[in-house]
Amino acid sequence: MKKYQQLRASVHLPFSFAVGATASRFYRALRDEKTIYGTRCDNCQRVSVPARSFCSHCCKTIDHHQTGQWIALPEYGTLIGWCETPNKDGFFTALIQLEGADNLLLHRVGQCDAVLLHKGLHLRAAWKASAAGTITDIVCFKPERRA
Amino acid sequence: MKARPVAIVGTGQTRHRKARPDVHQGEMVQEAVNLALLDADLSWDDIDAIVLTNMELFEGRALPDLWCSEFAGGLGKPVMKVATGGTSGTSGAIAGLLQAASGLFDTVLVVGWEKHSEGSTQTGMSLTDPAWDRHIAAGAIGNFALSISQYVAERGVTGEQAAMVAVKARRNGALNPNAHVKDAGITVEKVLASPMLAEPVHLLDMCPQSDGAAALIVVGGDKTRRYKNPAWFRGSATRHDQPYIGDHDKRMVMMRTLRSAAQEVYRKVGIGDPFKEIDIAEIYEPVSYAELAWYEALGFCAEGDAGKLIESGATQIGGDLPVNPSGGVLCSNPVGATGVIRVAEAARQLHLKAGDYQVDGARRALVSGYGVYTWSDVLFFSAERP
Amino acid sequence: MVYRAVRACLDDASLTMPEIEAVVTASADLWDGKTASNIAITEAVGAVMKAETRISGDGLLALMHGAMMILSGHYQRVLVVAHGKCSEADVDAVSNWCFDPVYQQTLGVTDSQALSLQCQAIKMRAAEMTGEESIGALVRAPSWSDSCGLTVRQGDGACAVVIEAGDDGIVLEGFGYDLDAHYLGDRDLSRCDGLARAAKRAYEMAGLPDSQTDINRHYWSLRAALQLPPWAEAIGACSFIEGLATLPNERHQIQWSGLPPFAAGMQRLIAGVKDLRESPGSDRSLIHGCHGPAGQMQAVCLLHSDGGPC
Amino acid sequence: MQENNSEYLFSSITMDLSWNTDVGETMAGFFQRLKAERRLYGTRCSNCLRVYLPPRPVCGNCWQQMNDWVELGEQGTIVGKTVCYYEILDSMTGKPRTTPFVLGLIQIDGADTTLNHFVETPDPDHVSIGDRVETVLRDTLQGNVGDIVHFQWLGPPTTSSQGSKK
Repeated sequence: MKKYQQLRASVHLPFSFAVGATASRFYRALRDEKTIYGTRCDNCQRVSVPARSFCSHCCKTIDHHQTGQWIALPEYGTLIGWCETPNKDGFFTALIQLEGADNLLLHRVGQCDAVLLHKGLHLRAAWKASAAGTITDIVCFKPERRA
Repeated sequence: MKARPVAIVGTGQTRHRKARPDVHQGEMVQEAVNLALLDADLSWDDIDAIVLTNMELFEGRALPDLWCSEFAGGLGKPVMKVATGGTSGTSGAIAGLLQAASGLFDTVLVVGWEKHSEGSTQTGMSLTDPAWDRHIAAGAIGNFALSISQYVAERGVTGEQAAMVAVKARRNGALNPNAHVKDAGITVEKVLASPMLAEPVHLLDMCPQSDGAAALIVVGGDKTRRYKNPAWFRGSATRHDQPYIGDHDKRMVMMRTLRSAAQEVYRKVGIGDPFKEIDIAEIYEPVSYAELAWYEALGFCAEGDAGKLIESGATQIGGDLPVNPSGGVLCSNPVGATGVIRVAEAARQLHLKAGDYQVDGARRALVSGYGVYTWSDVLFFSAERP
Repeated sequence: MVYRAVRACLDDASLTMPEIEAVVTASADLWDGKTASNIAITEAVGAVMKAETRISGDGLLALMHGAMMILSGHYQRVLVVAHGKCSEADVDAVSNWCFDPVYQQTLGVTDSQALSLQCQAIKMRAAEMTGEESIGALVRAPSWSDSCGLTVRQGDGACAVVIEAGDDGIVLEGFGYDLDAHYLGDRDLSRCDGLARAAKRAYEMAGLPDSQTDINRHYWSLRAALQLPPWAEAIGACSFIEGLATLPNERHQIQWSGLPPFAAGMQRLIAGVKDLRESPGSDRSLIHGCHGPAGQMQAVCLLHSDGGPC
Repeated sequence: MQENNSEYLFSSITMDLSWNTDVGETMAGFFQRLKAERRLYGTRCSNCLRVYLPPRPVCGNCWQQMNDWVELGEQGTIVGKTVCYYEILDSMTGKPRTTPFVLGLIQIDGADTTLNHFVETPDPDHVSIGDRVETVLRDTLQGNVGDIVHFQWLGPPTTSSQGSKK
């Protein structure tokens, strides 16, 4: 095969994305209270997790000041879907049903044997010791025995 | 095939600022869309299709429409993203206008945004041809200055004349609540005393980098009836050109893309003397000197007379042909939204909703878009139904 | 690469570049590693001193925009060009930048992970509906592995098409596109509501009933064969269970050997046009394109040939 | 839960991506010739006869493939110039360039297009449009664009330095 000249071009660009007032409040609660909040849309009553500023089904703003629309969700749930191959860090990207939420939380499962993973598996959040206000303040969700 | 008449009936803009830490990109988009819907007295359900526009690498996103469309009400709707560099906003507006004119959609939303504060635009800009340009990248300012040196040598415009453009822009911007940079007390001396960036361009000759979003609502068919002062779309033209800066003979002097696009639009809408027949222009001037060069390319004055035109005051609010009464790009520049803002400001003038910078008797408005690769868009709107 | 595709296209249409009024291109900056990726191809697509606009997304979207430009009455003949070069970029790493930086991106999610979640959701739905645990017992194509379904390779390529106003030959009689939810947990990945809406718009525009009786062939751009049963269900071609048992077949064609990102839909369109040209009588095909994680953006085109010369 | 508007959070992510870009046959041809002969080459359009530097496969004005290589001169003329005072990272070293530095639009003898590049001079204020410059290549050529280090300012044109401008 003919060899063609290639150039290696790289970018190393730092970005700092504003997460906005609603997600800021969500992450502060994650960091300071170890609580996962969802938000409820006034119109369709759907509870979405993580918290949203906007219900895209109803095209309705969810005011982040209105505490009534903020729903504290349990830190446990059940496994609905997962990637069969683990990430570089050994976790499996997963979709998790938290009780009281109408959608699934995208996070990761881990700290367990891959063969254990099955639909409906009970999971609980494993928290990072020093929280920083990001989604990875929850290291992962790990299987737990539940009555 | 005869074109179906379409008009812009609503516009919305965020307050353009240096940084907006209180909203993420999608929420900023939503702010502008909400204002546009309010302006057009429409609800989210009325929108049939959406065109988004911004620059992916400035934003640090890949296909940002996938995320941000939802905040424009795009879930379950036809959504496309247009991105053509600096002309993104005007190209997006043209795309939305043509989509409405196709008759497939009655109401099209166009929204552009940019959050410069989140990344590094100068570095993002230098991600050009890795085999050639990237090693010699000196940012946009250096390249502008090179072209300006040719323009100055050819036409003999002075630093004072360029500074007058900057003064006009910042004073107009002071009247516009959405403008990012505003300075009612600015003087030619202050512009000339600001730090030299790249000869002959001073800091105050340049546009800022802003966070902001802007939205337009385009309607066609029966939907236009309920509006009192729609901004009717009369025609547009687009020209792209060869990619390397050195491909163009004296590119700012010649500006063949803008010249040719303007001529096509003037021919389409039957304009013989642009200076007399246009009431207001919102043009894309990234640097003060560019506005002077664009005057010539757009036929607002004879070649070589741009300096005299700015000195005459004719392009100020209250003059014969006010150019950028909103303050223009020199006051607000969220790149992906900048072209949308030009169109929105022209439409607001025809809607008679421009507030403190309303131009009396504005009935015919010209818009131009510009990309660093000398790409040009020209659009024309009028208060008369075509 | 792009120049060659455009040259071949114009030769095929017996046109010269000055006869082209406007160009629409489709590409994505991060996949090309460039700011405004259409800059690099301005000369190749013949857009110097001409109207060009770029849609960032699958080429089928660019085609539809070109069609709307013509329908608007402002242009008569438009060249549409799509390109993608997978070999140059780490496409999976790039795809992480598609996910919102607020909640999803920091988890390191990529396109292939979204695909894997989607295939698993489809398998689980199949298992629930039939009571069969193993997907192998359910599906028709023996090549579908038990893990993820056979995945389609991504490659390099450029495609070009000229469209113009007219009623003769091969007519683009309907099209539709639609965007689904971005957050992966907001979507039922085992279905494709976006595709259903896109197809509905295309049928309406073509004046066809929602039924599939008139469509002879479907050209799919999929990342994994497992996407076919729910997606065929979404366009109304068959039920999910039927799809599992009968697809792919002669009427539903998958391109296995490699699809360039963003040129995939156009590649399928060109395959469809070629087949229509060779078919003797009246014939109708459906072309599918998509982009985004797990097919977030969906596009459908309907082509009709009256059997006459093209 | 307390609301504190002043505390907005950010998601800090660094884009670390790489691409293997195929430079294409034309650019590869340019670099090979540069390395072998220490000379710049352009491509010429057989239709409009315009000579392009950097070379490329297609003449955009004529939409025509270019196959003719043209040997270019070692000197050129400044047709546009600026003195830059703002700080920018040198992409070769990763360090800020010392300011002020001179940028020029340079028309190499024999080429119709111009290059934007750094002009090396003892006195930035004395560089004018029309002045002559000479190409400075790095000692050991590597076959990429970094081989062209900068252009050395020679001063106003004299009859002898006018070169082989056609």
